[in-house]
Amino acid sequence: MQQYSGFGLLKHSLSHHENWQRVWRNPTPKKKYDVIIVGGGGHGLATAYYLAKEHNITNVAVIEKGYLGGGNTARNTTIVRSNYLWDEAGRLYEHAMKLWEGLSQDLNYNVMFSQRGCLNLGHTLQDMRDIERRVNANRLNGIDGEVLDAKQVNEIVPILDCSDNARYPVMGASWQPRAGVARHDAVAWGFARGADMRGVDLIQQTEVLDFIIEDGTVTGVKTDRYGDIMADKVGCVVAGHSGVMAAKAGFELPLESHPLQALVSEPIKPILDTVVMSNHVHGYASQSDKGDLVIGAGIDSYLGYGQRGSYPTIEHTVQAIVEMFPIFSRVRMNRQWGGIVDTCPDACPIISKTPVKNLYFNCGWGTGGFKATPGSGNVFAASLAKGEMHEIAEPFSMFRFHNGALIDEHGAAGVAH
Amino acid sequence: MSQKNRLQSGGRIDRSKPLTFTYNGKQYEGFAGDTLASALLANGVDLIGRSFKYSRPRGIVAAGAEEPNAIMQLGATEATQVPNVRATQQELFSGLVSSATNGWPSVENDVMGLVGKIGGKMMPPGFYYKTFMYPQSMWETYETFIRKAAGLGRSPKEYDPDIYDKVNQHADVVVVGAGPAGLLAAQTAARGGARVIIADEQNEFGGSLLSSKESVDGKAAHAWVASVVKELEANENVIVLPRSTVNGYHDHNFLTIHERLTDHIADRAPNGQVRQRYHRVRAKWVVLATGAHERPLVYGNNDVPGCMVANAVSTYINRYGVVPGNELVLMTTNDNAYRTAIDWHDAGRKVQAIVDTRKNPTGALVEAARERGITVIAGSAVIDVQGSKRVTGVSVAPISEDGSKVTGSVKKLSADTVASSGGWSPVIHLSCHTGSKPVWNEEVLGFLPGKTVQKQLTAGAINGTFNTAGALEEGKKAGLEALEKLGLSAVEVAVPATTEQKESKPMALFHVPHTKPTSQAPKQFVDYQNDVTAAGIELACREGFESIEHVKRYTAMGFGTDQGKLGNINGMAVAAKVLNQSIPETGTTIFRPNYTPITFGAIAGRDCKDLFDPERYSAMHKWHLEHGAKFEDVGQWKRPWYFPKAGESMQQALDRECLATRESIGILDASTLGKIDIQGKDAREFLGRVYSNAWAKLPVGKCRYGLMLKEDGMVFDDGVTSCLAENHFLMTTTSGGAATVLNWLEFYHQTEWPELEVYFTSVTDHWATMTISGPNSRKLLEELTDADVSKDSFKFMDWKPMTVAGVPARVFRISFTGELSFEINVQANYGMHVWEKLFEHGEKYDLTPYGTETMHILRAEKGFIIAGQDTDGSVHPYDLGMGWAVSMNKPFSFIGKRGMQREDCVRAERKQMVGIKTIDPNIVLPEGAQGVFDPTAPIPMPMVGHISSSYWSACLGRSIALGFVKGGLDKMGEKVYYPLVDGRIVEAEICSPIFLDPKGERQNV
Amino acid sequence: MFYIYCPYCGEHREEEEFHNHGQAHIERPKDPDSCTDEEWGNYMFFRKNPKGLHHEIWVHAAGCRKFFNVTRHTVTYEIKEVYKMGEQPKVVAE
Amino acid sequence: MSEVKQEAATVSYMEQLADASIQGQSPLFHADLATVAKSGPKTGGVTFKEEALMGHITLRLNAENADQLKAAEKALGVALPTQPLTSVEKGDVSVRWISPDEWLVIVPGLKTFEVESALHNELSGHYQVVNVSGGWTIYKLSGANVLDVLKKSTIVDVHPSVFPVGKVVSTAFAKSSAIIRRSGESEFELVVRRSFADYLWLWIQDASREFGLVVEA
Repeated sequence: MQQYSGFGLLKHSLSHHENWQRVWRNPTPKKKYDVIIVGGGGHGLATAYYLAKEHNITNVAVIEKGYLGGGNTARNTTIVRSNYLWDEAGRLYEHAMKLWEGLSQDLNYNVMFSQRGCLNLGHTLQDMRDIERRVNANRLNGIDGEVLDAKQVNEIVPILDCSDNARYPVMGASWQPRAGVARHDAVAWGFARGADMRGVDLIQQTEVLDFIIEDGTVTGVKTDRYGDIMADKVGCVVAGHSGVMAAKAGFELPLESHPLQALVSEPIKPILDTVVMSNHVHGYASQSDKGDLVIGAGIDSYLGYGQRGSYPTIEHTVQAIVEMFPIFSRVRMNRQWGGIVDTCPDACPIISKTPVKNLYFNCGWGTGGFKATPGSGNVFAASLAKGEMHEIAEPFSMFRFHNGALIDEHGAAGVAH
Repeated sequence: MSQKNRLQSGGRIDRSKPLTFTYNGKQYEGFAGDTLASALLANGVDLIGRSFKYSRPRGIVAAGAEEPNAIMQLGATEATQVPNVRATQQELFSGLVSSATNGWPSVENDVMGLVGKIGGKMMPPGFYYKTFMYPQSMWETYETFIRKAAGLGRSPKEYDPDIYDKVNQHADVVVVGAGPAGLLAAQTAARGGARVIIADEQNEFGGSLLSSKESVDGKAAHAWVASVVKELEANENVIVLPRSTVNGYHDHNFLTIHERLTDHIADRAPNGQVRQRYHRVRAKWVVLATGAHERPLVYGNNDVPGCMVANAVSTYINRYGVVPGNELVLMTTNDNAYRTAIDWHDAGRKVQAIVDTRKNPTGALVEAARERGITVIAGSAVIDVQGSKRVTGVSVAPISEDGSKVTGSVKKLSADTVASSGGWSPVIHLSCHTGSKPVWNEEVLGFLPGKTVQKQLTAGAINGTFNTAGALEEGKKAGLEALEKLGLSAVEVAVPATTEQKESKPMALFHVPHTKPTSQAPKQFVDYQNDVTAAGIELACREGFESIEHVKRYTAMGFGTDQGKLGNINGMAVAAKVLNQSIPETGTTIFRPNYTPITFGAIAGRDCKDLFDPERYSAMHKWHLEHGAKFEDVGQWKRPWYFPKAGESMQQALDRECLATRESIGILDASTLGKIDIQGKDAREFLGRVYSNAWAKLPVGKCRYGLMLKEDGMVFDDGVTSCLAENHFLMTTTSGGAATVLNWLEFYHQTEWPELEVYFTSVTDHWATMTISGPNSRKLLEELTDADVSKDSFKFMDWKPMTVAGVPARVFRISFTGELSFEINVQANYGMHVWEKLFEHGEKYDLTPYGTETMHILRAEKGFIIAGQDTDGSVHPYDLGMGWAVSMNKPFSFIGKRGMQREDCVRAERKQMVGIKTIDPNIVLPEGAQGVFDPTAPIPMPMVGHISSSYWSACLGRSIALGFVKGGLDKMGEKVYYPLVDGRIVEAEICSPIFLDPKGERQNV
Repeated sequence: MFYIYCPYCGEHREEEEFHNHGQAHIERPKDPDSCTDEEWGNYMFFRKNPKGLHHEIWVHAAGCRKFFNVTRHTVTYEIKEVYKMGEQPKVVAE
Repeated sequence: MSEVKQEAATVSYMEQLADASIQGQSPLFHADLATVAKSGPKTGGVTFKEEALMGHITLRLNAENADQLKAAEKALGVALPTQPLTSVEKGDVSVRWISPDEWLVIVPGLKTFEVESALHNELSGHYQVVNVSGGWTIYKLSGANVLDVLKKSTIVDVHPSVFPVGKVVSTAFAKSSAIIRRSGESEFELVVRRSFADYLWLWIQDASREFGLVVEA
């Protein structure tokens, strides 16, 4: 096994980098696995990694129809935070945050997790009530957080327009110092490498066409390249395509897949050192280590698998960015793109058993998927390994949409009186 | 300084208009018609930047949108700084101030360059991922250094003084690109009567013809262009947009065009003009005539200044009258690029040799070169170049016929310029934007637009038709096809004659072999801006990054501001070679908008600053302004928040407003409440279905409060609805919820219950609503009306039509404060009149205006909820202790009934709304504080519910709060604790949410 | 940005005038009170979410305020047909 | 006609105008257009005028019910335009098609109650008549550059080939909305909501700036 280090780089540079080993193999699948993970994105790869590492289950295949980490992992704005309101969600995302904090070392792969802090701005009295409520809940749940006033916000981000002239002046913010960003592709690659090292087969460019289900129990999957591959358990982690896969297994999910767009500016010299998010004005921005302003746009209202959304969504976002950061008016937008997010009615994920025995789904992350990657994989792996849902995953059953135990993370709607 | 590379004549520059500009603090001169790049080259400036990762000296490579290196900082003042301007696309103007974006202390003497030289070896692709991990605590320090190297140009630090604009366009045909194909397409479509928009990113129309020596229609190419442009401009159905980049092609034939109106005049738009305009265009048909970009070849040290794309060299000579060097070596895989050597030679400078990678080049252009005495070295390639800040010589070696290896000895030639051509890549970016997958064409040696669902036509080089005659022909064809699809009749357009030589077959070569293996050869750059080399791509593939998307992401190829216009195909070719597969097997390149970067300001347009979002005003807004109101944003409304008097703090103002209302009389502008006029014989039935309570028996003249639920049983809005007549109701909603509620009613009516005879019309804006509240409110009203408003004839929850201050009004005796209250509604045009009359007469009662904050306090004292503040989409009426507002035995299963009976909604220990009294009456809990039963429990400490409303009650002389507590309704009198952010733990008692006048006697007087 | 034909206004209008209301043809159960939690949950939340043809409701919010149905391909975003409330689609997935 | 009376009793409506001594304030009253008109430029590419204090009545009925159409025509003196996106104008009454079952009737302010009453008196069955005069105002835009201003503000195609005189569309206008009617070759009427009136006035001033804005009082 090839360990990565600065010394290794030096050594390899002497041999013109000709002797680096493959990061992962390109195996032909076996006939049968203990566990098949459908979907080789961040969450699927993390699941495989933790199955191998923490549960010693290495007879595992990850089947990916495209390339590893090519879905939403490749398309998000890389924000990592855990300041969610409800106990259940806070626990899940904080579990992820703790894993993020040692992830580069654990994986021996630098995922460039940068804890530069995240501001969630408040522009109305109700925003501030919600912020206070969330931060209080976070602190009692052991999640770091502070409530800042406008002046404190401006000290952290001097380029933010915190004046009274703004249409919706900044009244304050919640501040999670441990939040930040990570190098999204590296997360997928790091988990993939870690899983592969431990014997997991990563099967790329192979589409799962259907599940093999006998007497209500899943026994394997049908693939386009390798035919039937059998498994004791199947975990489906396909984000935007979860609804499509569920239909193959014969059930519906409380999901809709929508386009979620993002954009980046041209690279500019470092000027924004933290993550700034505003739900009210609808702008989310951070600056990458390369210098791009990374900006998240809103979810389009319609169902869409096209990895592109409507232009007005981008316009509104850019208006918000110029409103928040008037100095960026002359900076230029380089590129925009879209992902497919599977959104749940309560803006929380589904990590769940399904009506089909031994078939598990991990989906519905909406806009919150990337930040949860290690935590999601970790609890999903534990659930698959034991056949019982991990206690952190338990509340996220799909059946909560029957009994009513929703975990509504939309937050309070705008004040109405 | 003289323009040493400027020709005495020729080109499209105006030598009578010299312009001075500065680059890196030094003054230079150019001419009108120059780009910043051509002017720099004219002045012999070789070095225009340092590369991102290795800090290698870089020069200008191309002449258009594909330029990766010449990325400048522009701007004479702080506020007008523009980062990352592509010098090849920036027109020169007098006083232009530019500088290189990288290099410290200067681009000439860059310290990082040394680091790049030494450290470069240790920085293969992905090196970040392999290091800086240990110890964990050091990452932040490492990152600080990594971050220092980030970025190209810098953002201005002051606000933009310019304005931007947006315009919506509709066209029958949008033609993208005004080269030969585009011009003929536009001409044809326009003659056929179509509404046409033709846009081109350059300052002049003509595309390739602008630097062409061909004749078209028997005249100089540019003269033919001018005649077509004139015809188009004269046609009122045609919009001609130069300096306008079609940067995005979106669904259903929607395009965005970025027009630069003043960027070529000054760095600040003169006289308040619009700097840039954004066109949002809906096209019936789109003709993509976007041309092609020449591909440079990938060879050793191909980034040394002086290495250029062949066609760019010709463009500088023919269009700008600039020869960017003295001794040229041209390397080509095709005939086309021979023109560059010929142009160079004809400009009077020396062509050392044409190095043709093909064994036996033949053809008219080859002959033309040979006739000029230019040496053609066939079957060979430039495998690397010498020099650091400028090319000093090249190494030429014979290569195998398939281009895979060097087959003979290396010969050195002296040269200061290397032009290379590996063929042309069609500009298919826009076609890709809509999700269409490009298709590799072996003959074109490039990707062509793939299948599309858009109404899209293509013409010219985008189809791999690289000659002018072909482009013109296809342009006409596209124009005719568009006319046919539009149902317009065809027109006769003659395709002008051209003078062109036939070309022989090009060779498929992308990556030039070297005597050493790629990993050991001098760096062969594929993507200049991100320092991606052929060796880097090979390494990525070797490590298992085999998908082209992996290669791109691992090496950052194509992620620069040029988005891989020059490099992507070469990179794919390198990957394909390593992986031993074809280019199409390796993958396609998917381009996303924007084609070239767009100013944020232009995308925002006028929807910023004052116009970012509408401010909605009531009819009395001016009064509020004049009386010093502080405003609260409620949705888009500006509502008075409170009315401080001089020297008053907010709390003092609130105390005064509250006491005045409870003791005498206060007045609230309630106009923002949503109001819906509902008529129809089934109105009553409809109300019964959308509200949780009963409406069947509400008599005419009465009002009733209602809760509106979603199907899941959770409260989403509330308000009072009044029965105006048997089939006529007036519904009020929350201010923020008005639109949502109307939409909700229409949705259920139109999609579920169309059989119900009921109509809804919003009257929110029609009525001005003012609420007078307090013990003296009846007296005040009596002064202004003849109607009998006495206790017995105008009861609580009655409404009456009457005249108030001479204005016909509907007055509702409803109360949100718990006091005797009257809600006066008048046609909004009279709002100000009645408001002012009330103050005239109310002075003796000390009539006090109050805003939303006092309204909140007064209602909280009464335990009334605010939907959206005390509800969050997760509480049903029983959670709120408002079971009285639910009628479970209505015949129709109203919206929300089934939902609130689900398992989780009926369990014990749900969080329920109660009153909260702090033990210390002086402590006002923060709204959002979280309650716990055991404040000594370890973290995570179990929480039992939050405070949703909390105020200082001047009337009660203590703090009050509404909040949620698990099982709270059964825990009256029990303790709950609030550990606050500041470390305090506030002890409180659970109580009834009604703090004042529990029997409701004050409103019933 | 979509260009949507409003069957009531009789012309194409820009997406900015419309709002999407999700999957069409979900009928509110006739007798909610006799639904199980599962049936009620399915009605409220569970959706087909197809990759391909989707029948969905749009409302011409800034125009005539009428709701109508659209059959749209969720990958290409092509609108195959537009039909009024109460009508059935002609274009259906095979 | 006892049936008609019975129907009328099921809804409540009233004269909402005060006597003439009390001057109503239109939504743009605060902008003091008279002064702006006096001091501002007299020539320019765009002319703006607020048609203030008109009577606006929303009428809802079933366009397939011939009796209702006839009744409405009788009350209004002009037949309702039943073709989508059209309007009619006769004397001082104009009617805009809003939706298949909705029209906006505009009359002189003083006539509002009279017309409202006439509609109630004539109509029977399921219909709705609502006086919405306080909630709307009318902006008249005209001049050589009126199309340029509209193109900045609205996403509908205003080209004469698809937007002839008399056409009406309800649509988004800047970040608000408007009912746009082409009232002449280079003249448009925007019916806008009161609470957005100030914003739209700001918007129009801004959008017209480059062409020169003439304000008429």
